[in-house]
Amino acid sequence: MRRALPILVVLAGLLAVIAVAQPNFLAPAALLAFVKRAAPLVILAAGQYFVIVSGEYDLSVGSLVTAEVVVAARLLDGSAEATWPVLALLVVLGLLVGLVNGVVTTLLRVPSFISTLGMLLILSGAIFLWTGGAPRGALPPQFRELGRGSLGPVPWSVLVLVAVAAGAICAMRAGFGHTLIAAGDNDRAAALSGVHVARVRTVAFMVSGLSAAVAAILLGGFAGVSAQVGQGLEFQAITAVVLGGVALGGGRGSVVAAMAGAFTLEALFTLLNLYGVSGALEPAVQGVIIIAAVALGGMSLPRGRAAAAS
Amino acid sequence: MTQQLDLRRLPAVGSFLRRLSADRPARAVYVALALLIVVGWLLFALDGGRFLSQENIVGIQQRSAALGIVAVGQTLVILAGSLDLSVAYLISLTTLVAAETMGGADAGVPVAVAAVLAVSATAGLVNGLIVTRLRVHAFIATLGVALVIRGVLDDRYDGPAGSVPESFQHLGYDRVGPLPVSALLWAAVAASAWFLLSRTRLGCRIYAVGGDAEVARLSGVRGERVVVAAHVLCSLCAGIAGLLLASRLGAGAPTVGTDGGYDLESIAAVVIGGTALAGGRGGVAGTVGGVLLLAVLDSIFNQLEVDSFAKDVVRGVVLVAALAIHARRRTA
Amino acid sequence: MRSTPRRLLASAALAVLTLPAAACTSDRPPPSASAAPAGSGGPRDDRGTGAQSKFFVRADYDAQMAMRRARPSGSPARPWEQSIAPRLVDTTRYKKAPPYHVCFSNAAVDNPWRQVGWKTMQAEAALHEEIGRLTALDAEGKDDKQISDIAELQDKGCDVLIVSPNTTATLTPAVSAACAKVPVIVFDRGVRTDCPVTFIKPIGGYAFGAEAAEFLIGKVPPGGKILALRILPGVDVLETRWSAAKVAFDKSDLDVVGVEFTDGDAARTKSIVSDYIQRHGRIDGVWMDAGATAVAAVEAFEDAGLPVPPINGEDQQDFLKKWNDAKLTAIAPTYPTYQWRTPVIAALKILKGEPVPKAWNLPQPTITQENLATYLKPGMPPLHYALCGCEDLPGYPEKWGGTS
Amino acid sequence: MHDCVLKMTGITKSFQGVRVLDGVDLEASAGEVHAVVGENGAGKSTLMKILAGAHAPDGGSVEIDGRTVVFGHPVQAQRAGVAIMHQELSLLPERTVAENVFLGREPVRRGLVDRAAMESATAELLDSVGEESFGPRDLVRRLPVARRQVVEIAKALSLNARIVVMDEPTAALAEHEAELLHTLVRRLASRGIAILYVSHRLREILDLADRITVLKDGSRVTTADASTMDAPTLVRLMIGRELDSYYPPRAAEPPGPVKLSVRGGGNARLRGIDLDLRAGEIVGLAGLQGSGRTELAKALFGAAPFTSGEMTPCRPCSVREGIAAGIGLVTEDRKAEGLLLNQPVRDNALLVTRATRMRRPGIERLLERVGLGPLRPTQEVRLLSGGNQQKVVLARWVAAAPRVLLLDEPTRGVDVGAKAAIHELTRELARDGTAVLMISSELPELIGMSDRIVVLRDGRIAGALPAGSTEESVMRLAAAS
Repeated sequence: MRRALPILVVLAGLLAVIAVAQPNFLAPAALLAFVKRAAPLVILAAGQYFVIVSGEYDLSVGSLVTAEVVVAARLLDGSAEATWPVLALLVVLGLLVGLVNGVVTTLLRVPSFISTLGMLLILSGAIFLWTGGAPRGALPPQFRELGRGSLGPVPWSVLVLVAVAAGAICAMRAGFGHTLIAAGDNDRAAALSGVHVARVRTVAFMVSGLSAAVAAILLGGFAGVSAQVGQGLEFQAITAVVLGGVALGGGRGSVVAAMAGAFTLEALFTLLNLYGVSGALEPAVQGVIIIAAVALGGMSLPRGRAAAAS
Repeated sequence: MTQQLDLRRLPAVGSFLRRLSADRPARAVYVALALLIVVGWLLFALDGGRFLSQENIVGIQQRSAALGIVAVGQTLVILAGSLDLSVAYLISLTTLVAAETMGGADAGVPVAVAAVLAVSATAGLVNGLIVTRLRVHAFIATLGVALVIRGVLDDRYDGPAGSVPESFQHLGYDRVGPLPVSALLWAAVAASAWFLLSRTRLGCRIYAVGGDAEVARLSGVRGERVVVAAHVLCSLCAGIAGLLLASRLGAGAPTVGTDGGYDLESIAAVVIGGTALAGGRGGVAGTVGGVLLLAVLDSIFNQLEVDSFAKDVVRGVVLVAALAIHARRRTA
Repeated sequence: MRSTPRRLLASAALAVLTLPAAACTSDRPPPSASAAPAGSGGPRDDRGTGAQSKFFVRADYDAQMAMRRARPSGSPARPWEQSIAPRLVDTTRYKKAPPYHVCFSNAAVDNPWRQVGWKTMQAEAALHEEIGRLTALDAEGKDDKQISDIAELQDKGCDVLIVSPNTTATLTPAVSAACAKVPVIVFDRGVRTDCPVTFIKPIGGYAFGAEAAEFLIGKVPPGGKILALRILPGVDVLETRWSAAKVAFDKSDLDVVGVEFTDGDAARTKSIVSDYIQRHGRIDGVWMDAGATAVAAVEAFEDAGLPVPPINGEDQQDFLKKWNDAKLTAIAPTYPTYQWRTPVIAALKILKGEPVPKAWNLPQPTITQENLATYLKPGMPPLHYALCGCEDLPGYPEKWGGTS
Repeated sequence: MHDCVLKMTGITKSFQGVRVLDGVDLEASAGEVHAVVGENGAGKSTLMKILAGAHAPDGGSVEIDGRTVVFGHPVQAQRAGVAIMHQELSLLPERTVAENVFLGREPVRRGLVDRAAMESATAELLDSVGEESFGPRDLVRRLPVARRQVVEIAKALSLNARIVVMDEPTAALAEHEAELLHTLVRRLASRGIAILYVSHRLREILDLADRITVLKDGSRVTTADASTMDAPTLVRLMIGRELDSYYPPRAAEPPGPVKLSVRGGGNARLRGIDLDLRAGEIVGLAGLQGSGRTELAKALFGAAPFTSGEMTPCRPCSVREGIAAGIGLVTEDRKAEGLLLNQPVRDNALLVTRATRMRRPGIERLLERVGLGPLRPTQEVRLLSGGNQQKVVLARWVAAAPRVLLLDEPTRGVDVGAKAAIHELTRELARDGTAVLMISSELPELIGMSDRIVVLRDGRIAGALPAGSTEESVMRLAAAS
């Protein structure tokens, strides 16, 4: 929690500024709507965190999200019966993609930047090769309930997010989380202490794949089938994680901070939109803020360490 | 006596080639390229085309020139242990700067070239300073700069703008025999970079800083300056690619860089060419091979009219396979 | 330990940085692409539609407005062969004996519209025995690659070259060069040269935008709040749609409360619409420059528990189905995919020496409540375009991803 | 010998309040091989680093050719004619020999690097040291370690160095490779270069050096002509004290059952290792640097396993199998192979038990046990002192309650208090039935702690000595050739 403090302060500040511009923003309904909207990115950031803290990257999540949505639509084709099996299949697909990423990275020793970039290309190509270029079929209402519906006043996606967050925090507190961070901090030392470095990294990629599957289920549910659904999500997720103070290169930062980073990014989008910095200048402001945040975060590190990280 | 020593130690034959590929990893990519050309030749023959026809050879060169120039720049930053994700947006920006400054007039060309080089050098300087002075990881630093450039583009342009005079379009369309001017430009950029890396102090220091920043420091190399210089040179290459594209397109286009995927594709070409993503190992020869490999692959795809989605799958597999092979060769 | 206060300092600095960034940009004049300020306190001009697009060309606008009312020549059953006010040009100099080698430089197949169109064109080409070979190169959305592709195709022994340009301005030199060697047919987007033998397009973007805007003006009571959703700025075919709508809205009593870019992303569209509903209480009409995310916009109202106001979409099946199921007050102007059949037909005409229109303007039907049932095609994929004109082609519906 | 090139006077240096050098004098003449010897921690490396400009002295002065110099950066020392060959070689493996030799000072002609000049100069340098097995254009990566040292020497020569510092140059070399290096050193000296030669190999020092300076506990004991010295004298001067009495008492009972046993174990660096480790016994492993001590520990642990021979409880062990079988290893290089510097004490201490899903002890009690009781478990390890860092690493293995514990230089870079605590803990573990193998370069420590000493030389076991053997006897076994 202590490590997440700076980003939580920033997040609180942003939410306060939004509330100034739009007083009803802090009403429960509006706040829930905000959380619902942020949920997929927060979940992706949580998954990406596992990979980054172990010292790797996962660039394939965006195209994995698209692939998952398109697969679901084609398999379900608007009929409800197969909803649960298909949900299970999506989860398996996410895990499988993560497994391949992990094995290629750890056993074939391909840098993860490249292995997951290759996976990005392969997934986006293969999925449309299979569907003949554009998404086919449709997602039935039952499938979409998770992303669209709500339990009483609370959207399902918020509940899913809470479950994912709880799961991620538990995993990081459990032995797995500690060995993962150990592998990211000093893989040599970790290996000599009995950490199965290749295995925990592979599991981290699988967690990331799983998070992409969950995000895809929510995004597909929220807005239906689309070929663009996952576009650019990998960079957003990495940005969110880094914004949360998690160091690229591994071994530093908490999953709570990573998720707070994702909320912050989403709040930033909302704020920019609210103040009319829509479209055009939004990326520029975003770019400056990300660089500034990481630069400021780096200032509190000792010189040597930060230099090594660059 | 020195001459004798050299002769004794290195067979005279092949010494030039050996020096050209001071980066030995480049050999693998040329073997792959040769194999691919044979495969291409066979596939073309089966499909009723001629792989080694002048048109096809020109096509391969035309298609690879812009990517090739960017990839040469990317090689420099990667060798120095950094990375540049901002090249795609920078290319878009420079096509616009070029076309708008020229405004269709011949007189504008020198000014435009100067303006493009100034803009791109500035972008590189900013990248380099953020990476070295603010100590922001290159991935985030250049991604951030990319977003800033994108904001400028989105804010100022909503479509192709400016125009390039006829005279400047010679750059993009003319050719000397089977050699397009654009490919000659690429060759010149690659040769300069090769020259820089092998024959200048900066080149030696780029390898040193990327290979082991601490060793470089102990030898009196100022690592930060080297990284900044590499970023400036990389951005200049992006600027040159922007000029080339402007001459090809006849105008500036705000999406030409991102549509071309020059950021990730240039990195892919560099690493396929055997340059280590971590820096310090590899070189321009490998990158040229990597770009040609991708271009020949494209040419085969074109002949066979392969679905663009299948192309992506093949490219992804080639990328990962190439890196896995390089990793194996390293440890073997 | 020492790091904690510094981190706090850093966060505070970041927060400080964020505020002015937001504050100092809030009073900027809206960007040229006419994105109106969304904040209720922000400045705005009287209509909220911003400045007119620099893509707006009065003469073209007037011509398209006229064409909307014109009667196309030819059989209404085969709209892809119809043309509006054709001015025929002689093509006898291109006359050749079959078999023909038809070449096609395609900008991309990266969206469902182009997918449907490309399949339609392939099926059309397969209909004709005279066509010995169809060589197509996909530029993958890259101008530079398309330029190379066009150059490469000229040397493949093509008898005719069909080009669907990726962008207008930038492909002009390449097309001009090709004109010198082979008869060229351009469709969808144009080029800035009249060297192609024929330029095929539906009436165009102004007609699309005006059709939808006029529908909303008719259905939404005066003073009603309109939200305009656009995909992205800078694309000529989309800019014209909005600029025509702007002309119509500016003359009306409607209040355009926002013009937003969706990037064609359904989730973003839904979020934007939800934001506007929350901010303005209600939205009385939605104008869209493309139908891809229309369903997402509709769902935003449904999820907010509000009735769906008058809206326009396009001829994609998911929207038509939603329209039918939810009994929407809607309209769907189209940019018909059947135009992909026409270049092949034109190519054959040219190679046979038959005259073709210099500017081949195809009719551009609008789907309304009255004819909705004819275009609703259960069994076709959600992103299939109803006006593919492909129902009579071999392989339908399976080839287009549908089931019979 | 009268041409005094280097004169260091009254050099003083402290690190975090610990005085490492205390008024040390050192001088060297042109053409002289001047050996600097001393136990680990005597201050040799620090003295050399001050000379090379890597550290600034707190007091004293350095004169080169009669002029006082102050170095702020290693490059300044280089310019002044001081070249240092580090223990860890500072070469770029992916670059050619010539590029490495001239790194940072590439010869330039008309603005361009003059490769021909660079390569011919390198070729000449290599020639002048009689090196024929490789040329200036070979990649350093392709050279064996011994040859890489030649590159370092060539680099020193290219600097026109007046003074060359060699810090344990033969540590990683086999005997015949060391011979070659000696030839080279003599050749350099004959050119009028002053060579400061730091080594633990007494025989080589006596063979090679003209003068010998002995350091002990940060002070100079003596400087004398090598001809007046012999090995026993040298050892006595270096150690120069009675065996300290503060080592914990040895086990009263005879050792228990064999917990780990190797017969004929061998791999790339080791041959014919026969070794038994018994419950309750501390076995000291002695040997010069490069004799294969660390390699033996890693082979037993499974990090670089034996490729031949028999070993129980498992062969070849993987690390995880080794840990599961109750083997633990405290590595020599704490920072590179031991600690997770950015993680808190707790995560470091519990790493092994977490990684292998063993039952975890309470962190408070664990820290108490290794003498870190007052430490907060949430404190980041990189902020701790060397002694406490080492205790954290020990805690990691104590938590796993190993049957066999391998300690590789457990007290290197650790202050006196922590050292005693680590000794106490080690003995305690043995008393509780752990079989301990302890590697140390500090002979008094090794002798004080061990129930039995095994001496390693050139990858083989040279012999075993009983508890209470003299340092001379250990040295004789370790250094004999």
